[in-house]
Amino acid sequence: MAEQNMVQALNTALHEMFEGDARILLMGEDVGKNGGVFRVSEGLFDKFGGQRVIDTPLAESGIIGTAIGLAVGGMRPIAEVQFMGFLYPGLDQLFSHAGRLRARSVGQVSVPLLVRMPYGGGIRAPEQHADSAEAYLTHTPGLKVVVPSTPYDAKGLLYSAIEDPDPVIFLEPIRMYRLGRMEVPEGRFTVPIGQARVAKTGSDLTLICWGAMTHLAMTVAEDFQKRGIEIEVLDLRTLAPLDRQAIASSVAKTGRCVILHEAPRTGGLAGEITALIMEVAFWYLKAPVARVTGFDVPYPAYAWEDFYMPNPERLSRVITETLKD
Amino acid sequence: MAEQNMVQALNTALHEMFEGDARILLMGEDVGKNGGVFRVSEGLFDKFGGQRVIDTPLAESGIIGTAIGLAVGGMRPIAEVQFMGFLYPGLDQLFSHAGRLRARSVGQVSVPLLVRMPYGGGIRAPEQHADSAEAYLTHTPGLKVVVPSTPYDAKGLLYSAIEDPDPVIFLEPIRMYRLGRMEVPEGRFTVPIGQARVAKTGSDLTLICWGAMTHLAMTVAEDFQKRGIEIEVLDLRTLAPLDRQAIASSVAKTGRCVILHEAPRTGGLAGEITALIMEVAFWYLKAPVARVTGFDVPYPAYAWEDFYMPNPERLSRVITETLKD
Amino acid sequence: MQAWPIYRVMGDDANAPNLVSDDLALRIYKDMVLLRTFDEKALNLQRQGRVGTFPPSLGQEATEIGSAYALSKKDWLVPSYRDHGALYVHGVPFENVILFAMGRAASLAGDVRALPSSIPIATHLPHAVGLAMAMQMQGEESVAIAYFGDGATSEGDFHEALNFAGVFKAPAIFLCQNNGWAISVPVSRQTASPTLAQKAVAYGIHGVRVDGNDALAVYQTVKQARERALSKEGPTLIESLTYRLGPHTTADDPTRYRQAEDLVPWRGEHDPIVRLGVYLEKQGVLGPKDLDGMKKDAQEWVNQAVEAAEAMPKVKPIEMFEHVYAVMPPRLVQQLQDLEGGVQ
Amino acid sequence: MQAWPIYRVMGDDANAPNLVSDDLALRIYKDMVLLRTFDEKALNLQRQGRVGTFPPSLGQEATEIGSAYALSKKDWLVPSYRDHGALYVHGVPFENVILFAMGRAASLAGDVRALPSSIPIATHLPHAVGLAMAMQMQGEESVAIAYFGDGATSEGDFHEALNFAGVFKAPAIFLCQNNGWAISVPVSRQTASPTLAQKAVAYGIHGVRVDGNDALAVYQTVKQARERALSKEGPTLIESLTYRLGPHTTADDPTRYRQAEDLVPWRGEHDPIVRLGVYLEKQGVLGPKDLDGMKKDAQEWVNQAVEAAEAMPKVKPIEMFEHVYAVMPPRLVQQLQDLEGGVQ
Ligand SMILES: Cc1ncc(C[n+]2csc(CCOP(=O)(O)OP(=O)(O)O)c2C)c(N)n1
Ligand SMILES: Cc1ncc(C[n+]2csc(CCOP(=O)(O)OP(=O)(O)O)c2C)c(N)n1
Ligand SMILES: [Mg+2]
Ligand SMILES: [Mg+2]
Repeated sequence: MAEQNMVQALNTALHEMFEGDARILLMGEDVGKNGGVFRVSEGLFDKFGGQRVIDTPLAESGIIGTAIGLAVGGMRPIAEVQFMGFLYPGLDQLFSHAGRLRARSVGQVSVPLLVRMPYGGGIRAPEQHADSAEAYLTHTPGLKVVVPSTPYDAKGLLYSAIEDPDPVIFLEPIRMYRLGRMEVPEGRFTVPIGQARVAKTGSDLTLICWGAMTHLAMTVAEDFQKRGIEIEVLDLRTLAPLDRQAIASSVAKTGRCVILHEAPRTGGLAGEITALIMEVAFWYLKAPVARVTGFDVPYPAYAWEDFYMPNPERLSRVITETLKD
Repeated sequence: MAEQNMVQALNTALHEMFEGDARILLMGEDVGKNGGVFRVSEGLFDKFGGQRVIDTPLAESGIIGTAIGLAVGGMRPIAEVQFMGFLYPGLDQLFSHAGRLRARSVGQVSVPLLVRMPYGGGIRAPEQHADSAEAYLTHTPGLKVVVPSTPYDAKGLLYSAIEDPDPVIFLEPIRMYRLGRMEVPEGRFTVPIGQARVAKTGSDLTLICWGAMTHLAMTVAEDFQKRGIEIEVLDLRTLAPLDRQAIASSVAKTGRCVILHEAPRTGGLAGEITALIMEVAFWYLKAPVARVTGFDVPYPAYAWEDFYMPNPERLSRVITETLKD
Repeated sequence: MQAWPIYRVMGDDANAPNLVSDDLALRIYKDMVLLRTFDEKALNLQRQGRVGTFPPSLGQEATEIGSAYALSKKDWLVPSYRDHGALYVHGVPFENVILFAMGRAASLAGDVRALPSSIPIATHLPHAVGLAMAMQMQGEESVAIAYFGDGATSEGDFHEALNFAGVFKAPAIFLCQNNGWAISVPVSRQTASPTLAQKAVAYGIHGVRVDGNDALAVYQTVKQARERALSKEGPTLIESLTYRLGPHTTADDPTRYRQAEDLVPWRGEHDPIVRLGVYLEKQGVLGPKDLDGMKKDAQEWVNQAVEAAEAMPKVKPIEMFEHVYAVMPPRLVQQLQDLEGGVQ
Repeated sequence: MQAWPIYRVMGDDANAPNLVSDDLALRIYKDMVLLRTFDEKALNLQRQGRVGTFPPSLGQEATEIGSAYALSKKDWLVPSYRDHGALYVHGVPFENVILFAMGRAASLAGDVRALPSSIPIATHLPHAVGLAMAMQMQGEESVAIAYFGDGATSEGDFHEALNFAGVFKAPAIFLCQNNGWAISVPVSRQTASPTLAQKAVAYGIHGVRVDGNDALAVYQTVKQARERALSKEGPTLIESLTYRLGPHTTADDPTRYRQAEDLVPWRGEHDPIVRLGVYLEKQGVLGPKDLDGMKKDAQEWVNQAVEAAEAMPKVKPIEMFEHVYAVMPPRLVQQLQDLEGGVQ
């Protein structure tokens, strides 16, 4: 078993999948010869050719819309959007079609579509290259949304996603692409869609996170650990459908909860999770559920990035307050 | 003072505004000769001509994008989107540009843009004509979002919106267009953006709603009234920015809260409001905040509409449960 | 500038029979009559409150039926909301169309290779490109055809789809029904280009104009486009020149934006059913009373479809939940309970 | 098919001086040298970690500078991320461009009529249409010009913008810099249409091709498009044929997808600075040593801009909040406090 970072784990998974299923193809901007701007598709073009690793014209609605047609027509397309901030011109295809075709056809049409994209901040990218727009997707019926935070989960979730009969949006935290390596098994294995992961057990407070924020959550949780405070870190891994059970049982146990995300606060997924906790664990709460998030501003130019992104200091402060009550 | 329904109030407001400010123009699909598919712009074309009441080609991104340019260039464009479900091809213009241009230009560029559209269900419209997609917008920094539920508020908010220096999305609940008339003053008056309205005072439970749901909320609240239960109905009117103060003080008073919306439950605005209540009124809560909403399914074909839409029975049941604890 | 002539068959009596057999022409004619009958019935039902908003294809029967006859059942049909005529020919029962208008089912195409009718304009065109590519990749002798209107040519998805189709030489047909109007907006206001067919130039693909009220010309044009596509010559954009005789939908009042006299020629000698009827009479295969018989048959058939649709059992809440995902996730199970009055 | 010839000025020595005065040509040349110097400096700074990701316009100086010289200061410039050259000529100080690359400010155009550089491809084209219409409505003698690349022509917004411009006869100029590449994708893969200029046919608007490495031809073409626009003849799509000499941005490694030898002619006799230099020498207005002097001046100037930018005070949290809305709403005031360590 090899130690891999997330890019390597994804790349290996793609190579294996392409070997195993001739219906699978990858399409997007610069995914072919260039291997993708983050090199996730490195080597695929040389090995499987331009019929299966397709450099498309520069048009997100065209990419996703064509992929929908390919999926309905019997292929297993993986559509890559170059950055999440450039998904917006293609959102209509997800909102109006990918998420609705099964329901509108009374179950007759399946759209086994996988849409991959890098998302989130933290690498001093140019403007509009660091959006964390998952809440637009998790509010959309008919879609599934997954976010790995480790190389292992990245590979396992990618296998689940490609095998899923419904459209899955696969968000890849840019900050985690090359941050940290771990052992990732060769060959097929799956991480089920819809199951959160307890990244660290604890009994004093539940810290809910996903993507690159899991890294921050673990750092801060270990810090509190040193001071004898046991924080349970719940890495959601799937944002739609949420793992209601995992959230309920952790918060019922700890009675305290902080939710952490990069996206702007208002309307971010923390709100939904808070409402869910209201429904399933209100009577266990010893303190209000709190959130640490990006701010309600457009993701700023990178000189302000450190101000925008949740950091250990902000997170620790809110955890400390939540522990007080 | 005349009794008007919402269409008439909006139409009168537009006529008055066009008289008063030569920079104002209306653009969209079928807004000219046809007067808009709901007749909101009736008579404007004949009176002010095709230079100010502009039938555009059928392209939502083009409509909003062109309107952004017009706004920056010194005009006061009102862009109409024919139904909210057809906003999606134009969302990118709101997400990437309308909401960001001021911030990206360090305050040098203003986008005084008003985007109007009918939204929501309840009139047996064809598929995809009844979406209630406000949560996509309220999560987007830089936008303001308003929703009148009465003819008076419709006119007053439209005046505020057209005078606002920032992009305002103006959602018109289709179901309310011709449901109910009331006295609406002639001439300019404003309903401030950012202020909720207490549609009915009460001390037992706060019922938060907007748009056509206000109508349902009032019916049910009056019903409870007869049984001696005082429900406070808070019609938000502005969804972004939320009236934090009004929500906080009502929930602090009643200790119980139900949130009502048409949009799908998961990721709908009720989640955000719940999180806000956590922040501002947790210690006052006598029961978990509950929500009555549309379901996590694509808005169905109209034979199922009555199942989808919140109804008095569902709402009453949840209110009763919330009052129990 | 390139010229963009309008292709016609029926103007040229000598030519037509060589292209389309009398038998086929007669079948096309019958289905055109059936479609007209169906639309008129649906308009009536709508007035009676028995169906919801309905978009008739009155005046567009030649394009609807003629085009669909040129397809193989293995082709993918990617329709817009006004294309129940083409869907019917492709195999979708009229009963399902009635159900659709009753707000009963988004689309019940059954085994027929057809997508649910797209409501958002032009957004289905990329699906046709993907389907066409999928057919080619799997070595099938099939094409994909998208139906859409003149208004649809303004949407970004029209552009992206045709450009993709050009780059990938997808075996796709883009059938634009230029019926003169996008609700109240005339095509002259939709674009400054004098024809819609010339938009093909932007994508380096084949573009043609056809008389859309000449069923045989439409049939022939789609057939040729299909052959081009299958012989790897790439996609075709067809501008089919027709006219919307009725309202946009039953919710529309066309007197607000067009004159009654505009319709006169289209209801008369330009009417696609009149034109094909005259031709078939000249060919000697249609007698003066045949049309009456056809109309009667059509009416009966349509009535049966309506009865069948109205006899369907009542809709049930679960139907709203069970096809959102292949497997109903726990939260939808719970929401169904919630709706049915169980715990929330 | 219509022919789409490439317009050139400098190939035809007899013609050029009549079109562009030596004085103007010399000023254009100087600014091209300055732009090249700036880009090389910025690439260096990026390697040293002093600026972030940077998109150089190496090789595109003739189009950047030549086009902007044809504008009036009253025109609206709607740029993409690679257009600091044109922005500079239009009045934006280089210092601001450096700040941009330092992640310091999205756009500081000051009083200059320019929008912030659009990062999402092609999505700024409709803004140019709206600005052009606004100018016309207000009776200003101004046009709006959008800058974008070959890749941008594939996006739906390109289509919608050009179609709107055609229908409304907006005084807009669409300047497409066909530099051969959209990151790694060659233009031949971007569209099946042999030229980009012919896409104008789809909108019934004027389309032209120009040698984008011939600064005088670019100047002349934009000037004519501007005159057309102002005399209400409608918008123009200009395809300016140039070549991206450098990487897409400093984050890109072009050796993955193109051969070093592809660049040879473009770095040599096709280089826009070389070409205008040869011309000016022939005209007798540029001596053999003048270029060295210009380069030295340019370097000094650029260094000063960099120093000024680096001497700016540190960024402050409030700057992230204060320009989201005209008036900072309570929740942003509160979030600022939260960031600064106050209560949440
Ligand atoms: C994206 C989108 N925008 C707007 C609408 C509303 N709408 C429905 S039909 C129509 C006009 C369509 O005209 P055309 O494409 O010519 O087709 P036709 O109705 O004439 O067959 C409009 C504007 C829609 N359905 N989808
Ligand atoms: C909507 C959108 N999709 C994708 C990208 C990522 N991206 C940035 S530049 C680029 C290529 C642009 O090529 P072209 O339009 O030819 O301009 P050039 O860079 O050559 O000047 C891509 C795909 C983006 N910025 N915006
Ligand atoms: Mg039409
Ligand atoms: Mg390029």
